[in-house]
This record gives sequence, structure tokens and C-alpha cells, in this order.
Amino acid sequence: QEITVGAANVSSYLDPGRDHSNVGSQFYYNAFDTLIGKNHDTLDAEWVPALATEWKLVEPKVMELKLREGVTFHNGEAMTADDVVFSLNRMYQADFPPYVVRSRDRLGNFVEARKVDDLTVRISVEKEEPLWETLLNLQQVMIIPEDYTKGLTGDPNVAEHDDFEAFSLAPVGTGPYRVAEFVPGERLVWERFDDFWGDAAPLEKVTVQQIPETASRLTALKTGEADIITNIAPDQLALTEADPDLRTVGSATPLFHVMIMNVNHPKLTDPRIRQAMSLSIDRDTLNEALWLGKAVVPSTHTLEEFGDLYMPELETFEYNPEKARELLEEAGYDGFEITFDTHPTYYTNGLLAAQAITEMWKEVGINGRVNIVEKWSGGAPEMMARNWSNPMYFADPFGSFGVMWAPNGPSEGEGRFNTDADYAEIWERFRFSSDVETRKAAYAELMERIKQDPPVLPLYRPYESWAMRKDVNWAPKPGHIPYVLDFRAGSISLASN
Amino acid sequence: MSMTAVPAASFPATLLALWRGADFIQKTAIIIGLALVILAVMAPIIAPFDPNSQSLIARLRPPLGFERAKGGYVLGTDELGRDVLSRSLHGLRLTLMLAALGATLGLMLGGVLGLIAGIAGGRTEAVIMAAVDTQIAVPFTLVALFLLAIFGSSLQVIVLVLGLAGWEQYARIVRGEVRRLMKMPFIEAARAAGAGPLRIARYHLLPNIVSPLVVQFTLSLSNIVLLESTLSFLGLGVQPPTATLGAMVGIGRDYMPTAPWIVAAPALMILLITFAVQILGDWLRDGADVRLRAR
Amino acid sequence: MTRAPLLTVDNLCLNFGSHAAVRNLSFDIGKGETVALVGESGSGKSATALAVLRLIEREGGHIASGRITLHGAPDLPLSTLTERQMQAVRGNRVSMVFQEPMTALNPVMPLGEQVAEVLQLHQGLDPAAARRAAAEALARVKIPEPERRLDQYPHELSGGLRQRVMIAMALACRPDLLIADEPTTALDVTTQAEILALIRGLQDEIGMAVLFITHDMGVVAKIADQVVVLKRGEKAEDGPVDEVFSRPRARYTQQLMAATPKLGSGAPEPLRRPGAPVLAVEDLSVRFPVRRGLHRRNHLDYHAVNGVSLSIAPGETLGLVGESGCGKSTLARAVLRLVAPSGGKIHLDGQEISGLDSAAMRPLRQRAQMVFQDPFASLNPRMSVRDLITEPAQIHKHMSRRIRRALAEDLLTKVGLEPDAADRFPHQFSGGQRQRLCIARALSVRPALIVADEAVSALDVSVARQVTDLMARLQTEDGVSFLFISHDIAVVERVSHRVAVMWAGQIVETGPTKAVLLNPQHAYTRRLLSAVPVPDPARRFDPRPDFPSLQPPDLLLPTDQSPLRARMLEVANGHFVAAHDQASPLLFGTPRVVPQTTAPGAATTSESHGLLDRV
Amino acid sequence: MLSYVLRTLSRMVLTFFVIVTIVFFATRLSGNAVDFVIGEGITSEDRDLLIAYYELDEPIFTQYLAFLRAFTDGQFGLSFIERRPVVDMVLERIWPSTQLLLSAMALTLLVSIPLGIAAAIWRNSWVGSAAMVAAFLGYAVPNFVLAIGMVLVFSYWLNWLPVVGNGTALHFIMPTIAMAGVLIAALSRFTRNAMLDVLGQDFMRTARAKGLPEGRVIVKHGLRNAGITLLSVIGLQVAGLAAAGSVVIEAIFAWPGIGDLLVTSALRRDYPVLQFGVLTVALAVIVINAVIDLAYAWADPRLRQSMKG
Ligand SMILES: Nc1ncnc2c1ncn2[C@@H]1O[C@H](COP(=O)(O)OP(=O)(O)OP(=O)(O)O)[C@@H](O)[C@H]1O
Ligand SMILES: Nc1ncnc2c1ncn2[C@@H]1O[C@H](COP(=O)(O)OP(=O)(O)OP(=O)(O)O)[C@@H](O)[C@H]1O
Ligand SMILES: [Mg+2]
Ligand SMILES: [Mg+2]
Repeated sequence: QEITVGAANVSSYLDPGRDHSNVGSQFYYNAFDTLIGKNHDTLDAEWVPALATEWKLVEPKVMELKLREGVTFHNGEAMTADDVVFSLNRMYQADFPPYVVRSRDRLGNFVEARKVDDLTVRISVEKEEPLWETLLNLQQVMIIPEDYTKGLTGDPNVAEHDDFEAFSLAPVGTGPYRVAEFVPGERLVWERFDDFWGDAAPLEKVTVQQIPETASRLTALKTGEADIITNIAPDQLALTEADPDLRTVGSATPLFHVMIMNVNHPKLTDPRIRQAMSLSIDRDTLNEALWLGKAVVPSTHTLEEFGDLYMPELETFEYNPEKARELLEEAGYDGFEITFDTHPTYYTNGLLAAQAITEMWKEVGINGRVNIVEKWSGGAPEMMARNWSNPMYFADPFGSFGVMWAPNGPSEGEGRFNTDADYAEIWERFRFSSDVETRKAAYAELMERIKQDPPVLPLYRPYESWAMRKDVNWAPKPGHIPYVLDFRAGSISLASN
Repeated sequence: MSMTAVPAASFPATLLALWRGADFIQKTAIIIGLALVILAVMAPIIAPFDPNSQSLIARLRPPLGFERAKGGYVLGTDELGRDVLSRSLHGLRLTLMLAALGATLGLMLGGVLGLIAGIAGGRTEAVIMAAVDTQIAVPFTLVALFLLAIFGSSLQVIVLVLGLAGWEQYARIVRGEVRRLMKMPFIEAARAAGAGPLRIARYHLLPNIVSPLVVQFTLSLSNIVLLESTLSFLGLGVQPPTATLGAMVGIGRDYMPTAPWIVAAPALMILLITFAVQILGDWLRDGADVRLRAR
Repeated sequence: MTRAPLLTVDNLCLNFGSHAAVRNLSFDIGKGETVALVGESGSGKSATALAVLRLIEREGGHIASGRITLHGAPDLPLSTLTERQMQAVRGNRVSMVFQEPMTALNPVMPLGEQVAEVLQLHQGLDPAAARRAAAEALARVKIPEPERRLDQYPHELSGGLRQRVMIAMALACRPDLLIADEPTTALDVTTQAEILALIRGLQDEIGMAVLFITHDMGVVAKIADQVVVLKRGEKAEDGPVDEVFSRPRARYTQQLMAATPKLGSGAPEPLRRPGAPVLAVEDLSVRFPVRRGLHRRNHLDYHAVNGVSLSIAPGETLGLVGESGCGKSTLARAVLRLVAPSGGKIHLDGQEISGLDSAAMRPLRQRAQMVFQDPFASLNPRMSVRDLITEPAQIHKHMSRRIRRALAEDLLTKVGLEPDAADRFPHQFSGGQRQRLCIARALSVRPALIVADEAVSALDVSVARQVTDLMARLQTEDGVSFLFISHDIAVVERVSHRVAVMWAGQIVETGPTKAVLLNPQHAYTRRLLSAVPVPDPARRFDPRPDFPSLQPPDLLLPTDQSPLRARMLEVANGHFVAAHDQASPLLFGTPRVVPQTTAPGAATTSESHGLLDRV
Repeated sequence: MLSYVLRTLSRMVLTFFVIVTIVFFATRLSGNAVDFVIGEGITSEDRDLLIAYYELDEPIFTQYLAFLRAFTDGQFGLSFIERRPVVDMVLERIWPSTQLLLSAMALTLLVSIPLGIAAAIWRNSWVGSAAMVAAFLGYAVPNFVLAIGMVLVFSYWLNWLPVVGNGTALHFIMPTIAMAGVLIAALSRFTRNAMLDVLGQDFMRTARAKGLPEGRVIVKHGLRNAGITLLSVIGLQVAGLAAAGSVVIEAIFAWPGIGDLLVTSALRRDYPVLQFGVLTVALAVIVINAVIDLAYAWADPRLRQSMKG
């Protein structure tokens, strides 16, 4: 049983450690495993054994994990504690720059992994960690083979940078599918891995083919060249939905399209201007018009997936044009031009939303202009506002808001967001308290800070759609991070043909 | 060819004579061309809406006469609820302007360089022709991309880019013509009369390369219209919300399966422009060819 | 002599659109007979020829009425045959040779293929047989090394050889009728003489009839049995050649005869007391880089002009004659510094100009002007006549608009054109008028010297006559000097005080016109003179005196060499002849191109084989 | 002949060097790879780390020299993004691009030459006009509109033709047509003009006077001459196409061609890929041009002569 997926994008490299892009997140789950697994059928955090069969805190800051026996990598090697330690420490003690970056923004608390015996490893952290399982379920800490990786280039006993570079072209994991062929940016082929430790993969072969043009992707599905296609803009849904041979599934992905604002731009230092920029955007209308009402407009930076920390009751962001006008007046806005940067194509409806937003700004008197840029302008001092996304890298406010807006985090690092000692103190409580209520309260405080001096406005959770042939039975599972193409057992089936 | 008084043909008279000599298709093309120009000039007056004003609730409405059509939007609305007719008209205007400016720029740049190469010969010619070779060898999309990246994608830069898109053609043509003409006895006669290089260029070469240039000009007009749309396809064209025909088609292409009317009107206009311009080019070429005229 | 007619043209009317090119033309061509169709340019000669082959439709014309019949079994009404039927006639029973041998041959097809094509088509030969037959056809027209020519291309052959190929192609299928449309007009007199002899010879051999089109009465006299004179599309006169020449009935024919230059009809006397020369050229050489190898050793130069010395006095005309490619134009252009000489000195009006750069040269250009062969090509088609003819003056004197207009009117009057011609453009004038414009342009700066490079060669005899008369008048009125270049010796004779004969880049003989033409000393001069056709049918069968064929020196030499130069010997007062070293292989080497064995003649013998002793 | 070739070669080398230099500096000027390669949301210290890792902190001149050195040792480097040798990346795209180019050229020649001849012969009748109008249709709309239109009609609705990739002969149909459209328009017009030039020449009359049927006259004598003129035009077209690539077509049909690679890497400022890709294309164009030049000189006996000189 084989299927072909027509994807809008195929990654340029495959390395779960360094990748955290929306494109890449599609491709790791089928071929790689984490130590601790998750039940993806539910929104709740239900942890299940994966490559580790049991885990417990042996000290407040040390966790011990028992490894599963008889796990083999796709290259035939058996997985040992050494592989696990290698995989974890390549992130925890990263010196390969791309790993350093990823490690710092989400794994900063992890000190090291140590081998206890062939089937036992211990992981230590710096501060007591409230999110142990969550952070061991991350894509970045998926397990890869040590010897294979080290042997890719140069000295087979040393992990050189080039080894990691080479790995991203010929990735090997423990998952139910092995990567049989990978042409960056073009094609990815998974084949069933017969020595998989868990339930066998339901499909023999999956080909993911990049088909960038929307019309071509839709057509490929019609002609049978693809069985599933990704990334169908809401405007195109009518086409697949009306077709009796096709089926469409979709969900509001755990990700926010956001508008970021540069708090340090000389003309935008007055928070009232940024508040007005935010208040004047009628996100519900954007949702109705561009997403046919299928996106989800949040009142604050929160997602249902956060479980206990889901706080829909917070009212951080709203639509209030009158107030926007007042604030502008108070701030003495003189009609200077505010640019809204957007990549021409990267975000579904991104360019449209940008144009609509400047039009909405116009309603309250803001002189906006869309500025199309190919590059990432979020770090440029002249950037005023632009679109971006805040994905949920893991199911916790830290995995979404947190990664981006931490003190000394990326946003501050790029110079468009400021924090102070006060913010850092609140942050500390939010991040490391073991008590959920304390964390919630701290998060609410953070949101209030954001409301008063806004650097960001979450626009909506976009609605992401997949279309497929009627006989393909697949749907995105609620427990995943965005965009994952999960073809493991129980996730996909083909009607008998 | 006797001495019986034939008055020196004036420009309008020449045009009139050319019009009489045109066949049905050529006449159609001329009329279409004129109509397009008039529409473009009148766009601000006749367009029913501001081309950029959105109406998100009325997005993607089909043209009048179809189900779900909305009153007033004759050709329907686009993905942001803007009036397709108004955008097409304004787009036509801007596109024609860009094409004319771009073609003119290319003409001047290539023309002057070609002239210099043809007259000077030797090392100067080699350098200029090397530049032409270079331009041909480097993918144009990349040239555009670099320029737009370096100078930003303002309208001025786009004109520059479009102008650069054809200069090497002009340079080649002009150099070829100049080299051909330089062998003609009348150039030698001018030199024998004591004319310097500037005078030869101005009075003897230029008037004689006008007609191939006019033909190339019409060709590059339509080339540029198409190029501009390719730039838009790659996301490098004029910045939204500004409407050009190319941008409308380039961005609207995603809607071809579901809302084909967004692309239809601008595509049709592009078709008409290229059609008219190409036929006109041939017509002018034939008109300029003395040998064919004599027959 | 009356023979069975082969072709009958009966009341033929030809139109181009609504313009009637030929009206009510009737004539017959008998079997094996040569009919000459004469008349000035535009009189409908070519149109008639094209109508016979029914190619006129292709050119945009049509047969309005009349019949053309090709007699035989059965008679073919050519004027009404279908295209397909015509194809069987063309190239097979009736074939044609055109004027321009270069453009009439397909430049990208090997000659063999072009000749073989006819044979394959009409005689159904297979390619190999056709190739063999083509070689024979080439041999028949006396093309040396026919086998080798089969794989050559037209541009590799000289004009004369190309025309032979055309003839070979036309005769390949042994047609009943050959139509030759000015087959020798583009050729040298010497080559022309050879071609004419060839056609005559082949005619006897094959027994075909010839319709020979020409405007040259000398050629007519040489080749025709019958003459048909056309004027403006109508027949002015016809009859046997002797009658037409001895008793031309139509006034038009008489004019035509009168305008035809005849060698030996007198030349201007040399100037008695020539002043200080306007132009003095000493030892002038011009070479063109032909090949530039990577190494200097491999460079090759073409020595187009080689150690030429001459001078022209005020009010004097020096005629320069010589066959095509001998370097006349190059010399003329070098004299005016339009090409850079590689050696020698040029004095214009006493000032040395050989070393000046182009900017320094510019002001001096008003002293010497030029008139070119092709009057159309040498007038910028986009400039009005006023601007054109006053341009030199404008460059040198910067005149106001009004003065310029007045000057233009003056000049036009001077060359015999209406003053109101100033507002028109060159294409609105006839060839002769255009040449007048060129002369007017040259006169605009009142030059001391006018270099006329083949200035009348492209014109009809009568028009050429008018132009040379004009030049003579200007000379008497203004005292202009002329360097008059032509390959037509008869024309040169009429206008020149002195002549210089050029051959292979050198002047081989120079002196007072009469002295040189009546008493030619150099072998080349004699050869040239003997080839000039005499417009007198009575002398058509005079044997062509057999002259040693001259092997020109190789002018393509490595850069550090130059061809040997001959010494000039004075044989009479002012009459100089090149003295070649007898032993020099340079001049009288073993002939390569024309395999005729001849003894090297003594150049300085005074044996008179000149032409004028026959007149 | 040898010196002609050498001259052509040295000119090629010169042009190539100019292109190398321009491409290098244009890529650097057009934006810092840092902004594209390194990605978004990165603290400044991480950013510095990555900049150093990708060796983007070296002075531009050092980079230039390193780049020039690549021509001697063949080390053109790794893609910033895909982290594999750019040589591999470019090479694997060349063949699909070439295939498409060749098939588009073949189609163009097949259609445009007869069309152009017809338009020239019947230039004064409706046949000629109709031929030219038909040729113009290929030019009429942007090729992506044509391509997507074809996709919708022949694949989406009719399901006759596949849209993705270059697997089978059927895959070639639509991309070839979409790509040939413009060429057909251009070439038929050139053919028409070249034929018009030739039709009026004396040797055509000679050919007719030989009794050749009109068809043979046109093809054997006319086309053979016009063909020489056309050769250089075709060369330019091929070169232009090879240079401009067919990004648009490649994107629509998910064709793994070089145009797509170039534009993608340009958009992402993947300098190493971009540089090597542009150079490859430029080299191809230069070589095509030179070959056409030589072929042109060879095809025209008049020039063949001078080449020997
Ligand atoms: N293709 C044509 N279209 C229109 N008129 C033509 C065409 N060819 C010739 N004519 C006209 O027909 C008349 C006869 O032309 P034709 O070529 O037969 O003259 P000709 O006697 O051969 O002259 P020449 O000596 O210059 O060759 C001229 O008035 C000429 O202008
Ligand atoms: N620019 C040039 N480069 C190389 N060779 C040249 C050049 N110009 C003329 N020649 C050669 O010099 C020789 C003399 O040419 P020129 O034009 O002076 O002859 P001509 O006597 O005027 O002949 P015609 O009677 O045909 O006009 C010819 O063999 C010609 O091929
Ligand atoms: Mg004629
Ligand atoms: Mg000459």
C-alpha cells in the first residue's frame, strides 16, 4: 500500500534537532521517536512509553529513564544508552551552532544526559523542571544513532559539525518508516521499517512530492498523482469539498499568525500607538472573510492544547476602533506612515491579511503601507510591524508564547521587545513553578504586561486543510504540534480497494 | 520616378498612407491598440470604484449575471473584495506606462551603446558587446531580483528593471544596423564631405535606424508586459495593493480554479495589448521596408 | 535570313498593377537566331523576358493581353500554360541568364548542386549522374577545373566565372531558347568579351536561339542578328542588325546610337600649360589586413595599391581605368584619406595630407570632394535634397537657413535641376538626376578636385552622356579638376586629358589620352583595349587578337613583404609605361586561373596592336 | 580556423570572468545571507554564532578570493540551507532542464517554421494574417496563465495529462507547450521576416527559371538561405531560454529544473548555490552562443571562408 502526498513544501534538510520550522515539523514523526511518547488522540497531555519504558525522578533535578529493549535504527544498529546520551547531549551540550540555537531557546534548563547502564540513562537539569515529559517529547530530542552519525564524515569517533550536516541529508531514526529517498526541497520517500519496535507502519511506502503551485496541487489530487495534498487555502476548499471523490479534513492548527510590532522603533515607542494598531484590527472580520470563519480568534495568547494553562478568560486583545482613535489622538499621532512587512507567500492568506489590516488601520486614521519582503525583517531596527507565526512547539504556554517572548529570548534578542527585572521575575515564576495555579497567575501577569505595552497581536489560529481521495482515511490528530503528517499505525488507513 | 512634384511626405500623411495599406487584421489591431490607450488614459474617470478599496464581505464575487454577483461590480470582485473592473482599468494604465517607460529606457540605453559600439568599433565595441553577452548569459529573473533587492521594489526600480530587460536587444540591433550603414556609400560620402562622428551619428545613422528601432520598440513593449507579470508571479513585481495587469494575474493565479474572473479581465487585456502591439510591429516593419513597398 | 520561328511574341501587353510596362509588343525569334532587345532602363526589356518564362506574375506583374508561342511539336502557348506545364518548359526548353551573377546564384548551395538540380529535374538523372553531367556542363562553358568547382560556392568565384556557371546552368538541358538579361553588364570589358564569345560559340554548338537583352550598342553589334528597340514599353524599331546600325529609322534609335560612346571618337587635348598640381601623389601604397594570426609571422596583408604616383593639374581630368578589383576605388579613397595609406605622400593643393589625423583632415575636405558610383546608395534616403546637397558647405561654413536655401537653389540650377527639387527626397529622382545631386553636393564647397569613382557606370548611356557633359561644363566654368575613375574606356576617353591604366594595384601606363589609347605600350593596356566592343556589326567577326594572358602578381603577402614595383619608363613626351623585369616571375608567372599558354610578351615593344588603328 | 576558435574562446573566458565577478558582488550587495539563511527569532548572540559558522563574517574580498579559488580546486562549497555540495545540487537539475529545453525547441521548430513560411508566402492574403495571429496566440498571455489554464482543462477537468514532474512522455506535453508558446511567436515572426527577405532575392527567380516547382523553390532555395539567418536567432532564443530558465513552468509542473533552483536560492540568498548555478547557466549560454556562432559561420559558406583566414 502506497500513497503520494502532494505537499506545498518539502524541507531542505531533515534533522529533527536543528529544525523547528513549520515545513520541517511535517516530516519527523514518522521516522523518529522520542524517549517519552504522547497520546496524540487527545488534547490532554497523556504521556506514554516510547523509547523509554519508564521514567522517574531520582532526585529533584535528575530523572532516570529505562530504555526499551530491542529497538533498532533504520540502519540495523541496535539502540543503546550511548545513542540516547549522544542524541540528548548533542542538544543539551550543543556546540554545533544550529543546535546551540535550538537548545538555548527551549532546552536551556537541561544540563546533561548520562549513561547508567546499557538500558538506563539519567538526565539532570539546572532548576527543578515542571515540564519534564513535555520537554522529553520534543522533536529536538528525538533519538538518532551515535556511531552512524559520527561515521558520516571525517573521524568516525568524533562528532564533527560535518557529521551533523551530513546527517540532515541521510537521516536515520527508529520510527516505523525509514527515509528511503530524500531530495531536498523536492521529494521525500518513506518506506515501512520492518524492524520497528512498535505497531508496524500501515503503509508500505509514502512519497511526499513538493508541488508548490496551488492549482497544480489540486489538480494532482484530481488526476490521482497525489492521494493527499496539504495546504489548501480556505478559498479553495469549495473545490475539494464539492467533489464526490474527495474528502477534506482540517483543523485550526495550534499556531498563531501574529502581528509583531517593534517597541523600539523611534516612532512606535509610545505604547498607545501600538495599542491602537492592535485595537483597530477586526480579527473576526478577517476570520470571516479570509478563513470563512474557520480560524479561531483568541482573546489572549493561549491555546486549548495548553490543558490546565489554557486561559480563554483573559482579555488581552480586542477590537475597539473608537479606543484606537482616542489613543492615537492622545499619543499625538501625526499620520506618519507605518509599514507592515510581509513575506509574499509564506503564510496562507498572509499577504491578504496584511492588505486588509492596512485598510482597517486606515479606518481609524493610521497611514499604513504593505511592504513585501522576502527576508526576515524581524531583526531590523527599521521594521515597524510585520506578520509572523508563533507555533506551539510543545503543549505549554512556554512552548508557544514562552519560546518567543522570554527575557533575553529571540524577540528581545532581535531588538524589538524589551524586558526588565520585573518581567524576568514574573517569567521565572511562570516558567519554573511546579504549581499550576502559580504559573497561571504569572502568565496572566505577563499577558497584562503585553496588553499595556504590546509587542505582538495574535491574529488567529489558522485553519489548515488537507484534501485526499475518498478512500484515504487520515486526519490530523489533536495532540500533535502543527502540521505533522502522522502515518503511524492507527493514524491512517486506506479503504480496501 | 520622375521630377513630377511629389511633396515630401509629412508624418501624418505617412501614417494615413500606412493605414490605407493595412489589412483587416492590422486595422483591427490598430483600433484595439487605440482603444486600450484611451481606456488607460481615462481610467481614473471611468473606473467605478477606487481600485484599492476593499470590501471584505463582498470578496470573490463573480461578474454580473452569475450567481452570487453583487450589484455594481460588473466584472466581479477579487480576493479582497476590490472591484475587478476598476483594478483592471487602473492596472492597464499603470502597465502601459511601465511598458512604455521600460521600453523607452531600454531603447535609450541600448540604442546609445549600440550606436557607440557600431561607430567606434575596436575595443569600445568589444567592451560593449561583452556587456551584451553578459546580459544575455545571466538569467534575467536574477538580474531583476538583485536589482529589486538592492534598490527596493519601488515603481522607479521596476521601470529600471524592465528597461534593462531589453537593452541588449536594442544594442545588438543598433550595432548591426550601424555596421551595415557604415558600409553604405552615403556614410562615406558624408565623411568625404568632412562630417565628424557626431554629425554622422545624428544626421546619417539615426534617421536610418529609426524603423528597426520602432519595430523593436513595439516588440519590447509586449515583452515587458509579459515580463512584469512574470515578476509578479515570483512575488517581485509592483507592491500590493497597487494594481498592474501583471500583478493581478500573478497574484490572482491561485484563484484560477475557483474565481477565474479575477485573472480573466487582466489576462484578456494583456492578450489584447500583445496582440495589437505585435501586429502593429509587423505592420510598421512592412511599411518601413522599401523593397516590399515597391512591390 | 529568314528561319523557321521558334518564339512568337504577338501583341504583348504587360502590366504591373495598373502601370503598363509593355504595350503591343510583337517580334519573332527564329531557330538558332540571336535577337537583341535594347532600350534604356525601364523600357520593359526585363519584363518581356520574364513574361516569356511567365515569371512576371511572381514579380507582381501580369500579361494583360497578347500571346507568346513557343513553336515546336506541338506549339506551346506559353502565355496560357498552367504553372505546372510551365515548369516543364523552364530551364528545359527555355532558360534564362540574369544580370547579376552574384545574387542570381544561391549563395549557400554548392555550384555543382545548383547545376545538377536542373538536370535531375528535367532529365531525371540520378544524383551521381547529374553531378557528372554538371561537371561536363561546367567544362562546356570553359570553366577551368570543373570537378573542383562543383563543391565551391558562388562567392569563391570571380564574377566572370560565376556568370559562366549561370550559363552552364541555363544550357545544361540544351534549351531551344536562351534568354540572357544583361548577362555582361556587371562584368569587366575583358570578361564581357570572353562571355560574349562563349555564348556565340555555344549557340553554334547547340543550335539554340538567343534573346539577348542589353542596353549596350557595342554588345548588340557584336552578338545580334536581329534587333528590337524598346522605348517606354513600346517597340520603336526592329530589323536586322546591320540595317539598324547603318540606317536607324526611329529617332530614338538614332539618339541611342549617338549617345553610345565609341572608342576613338576623340579626347580632350592635354592642357598646354598645366599649373601647380592640385593633387600630387607619390609612391602611395594601401594595404588591408586580411588575416591576423596569433603570431605576427602569420599576418597577411592585401596590397591593394602599390607605389602609385600621379598628379592632376588645375582644370585637368585624369582618367583612371582598369579592371574590377585592380585598386581604383582604394586609390581614390586613399587620396581623400578615407582609408589610411600605408606609405607614400599625398599633397592636396600643395599641402601634405598623408599624415593628418581625421580631425585635422576635416577642414581640408572642402578642397576635394567625391562622387560615387551608385547615386542612390550615396544619398542618405532620409535627408531632403536641400540638406543633402548643402551638407558639405554646412559642415565647413555653418550657414543660416536662408543662405542654405539659396545655395541649394544655386547648386540645383547649376547641375540642371529645377530649384524646387530642394524639398524632395532622393527616392523621388531618377538615377541620372540623383547623380546630378551628388555632383551638386560635391560642388557646394567649390572644391578644387572632384574624385568621381565610377560616377556614370550605373547610368544609362544617354543619361551618362548628360552627366559627363555636365562635368565637362563645370570644368570649363569653374576650373575643377577631376580624377575620373571608370572601367569603361570609351567614357574615359571622352572626358580625360590624360589617362592612367591601373593593373593589380599599380599604374602600368599613363600619359595623354590619345597617346595611351592610340599607341598602347603595356600588354595589359592592349588587352584591355581589344576587349572593348565596337558598336559596328560589320566588325563583329573580326578575330580577337590573341594577347598574352597576364598573370597578376600575388598581392596577398605577409606583413613584412611588399610586391615588387615596376619602374616607369618614359616612351614619349609624358607617356610612361611600367617596365617589368622580364625574368620576374612576379608578373609573368605560370598562369594559374586561365590555362592558356602564352609566351611572355615584351612589354616595351612598340608593336601596335591597339584598337584605334582599326577605326 | 584555429585562431577564430581561440578568439571566440578568449572572448568566452572574458565574458565568463565578468559574469563571475558581477554575480559574486551582486549577490552580496543584494542582501545579507544572514537575513535569509539564519532564520527568524534568534537572539543576537546566537546570530553571531551562526554568522561565524557560515563564514559570513569574513571580509567580502576574502570571500571573493576564496570563491575564485574554487575555480582551481573545484570546491564550490555547500549550500547554506541544504548543506550539500552545490555542484551536486546544480548537476542533478541540469538534465531535466535540458530535456524540457530540447522538447520546447523541437516543438517550436516544428510549428513556427511552417507557420512563418506560410505567413511570408501569403503575406498579402488572409492565410498569412491568420498564420501570424495563430503564432501570436502563444505570446498573448503570460505563460503561467497559459500553463495553469492548460492544467485546469486537460488535467483537472479532463484528466488526460499528468501535472507533476517529468516522469513520462505525457508529462512533457503541457510544460513544452507552455514554454514553446513565446518561442513559437518569436520564431515564426523571424521566419516570416527572413523568408520575406529571401523571397525577393534574385536566386529565387533563378530557381524558378530552372523550372523547379514552387514548393521546392521555397524549401530548397528559400529556407536554406533563411535558415542561416534563423540559426542565429534560434541560438539567441535557446540561449535566452537557457538563461531565463523557466522558473514559472518549473514551479507549476513541479519540474526539478535549474530555473527553479536558481530563483529559490536567490530568494533565500543561498549564495553558494546561486553563484554556482548562475555560472553554470552562464557558461551554458556562452557555450551555446559560441557554438551557434561557429555553426553560423560554418553554415554560411561565405563566412566559412573568412573563418579560415
Ligand atoms: N515589380 C515591379 N513592380 C512594379 N513595376 C515594375 C516592377 N518591375 C518593373 N516595373 C516597371 O516596369 C517597367 C519595365 O521594367 P523592366 O524591369 O522591364 O525594365 P528594363 O528595361 O529591364 O530596365 P533595366 O534596364 O533597368 O533593367 C518599368 O517602368 C518599371 O518601373
Ligand atoms: N577593406 C578592405 N579589406 C580588404 N581588402 C579590400 C578592402 N577594400 C578593398 N579591398 C580589396 O582591394 C582590391 C581593390 O579594391 P578596389 O575596390 O579598389 O577595386 P576597384 O578597382 O575599385 O574595383 P571595382 O571596379 O570593382 O570597383 C580588391 O581586391 C578588394 O577586394
Ligand atoms: Mg532589366
Ligand atoms: Mg571601385
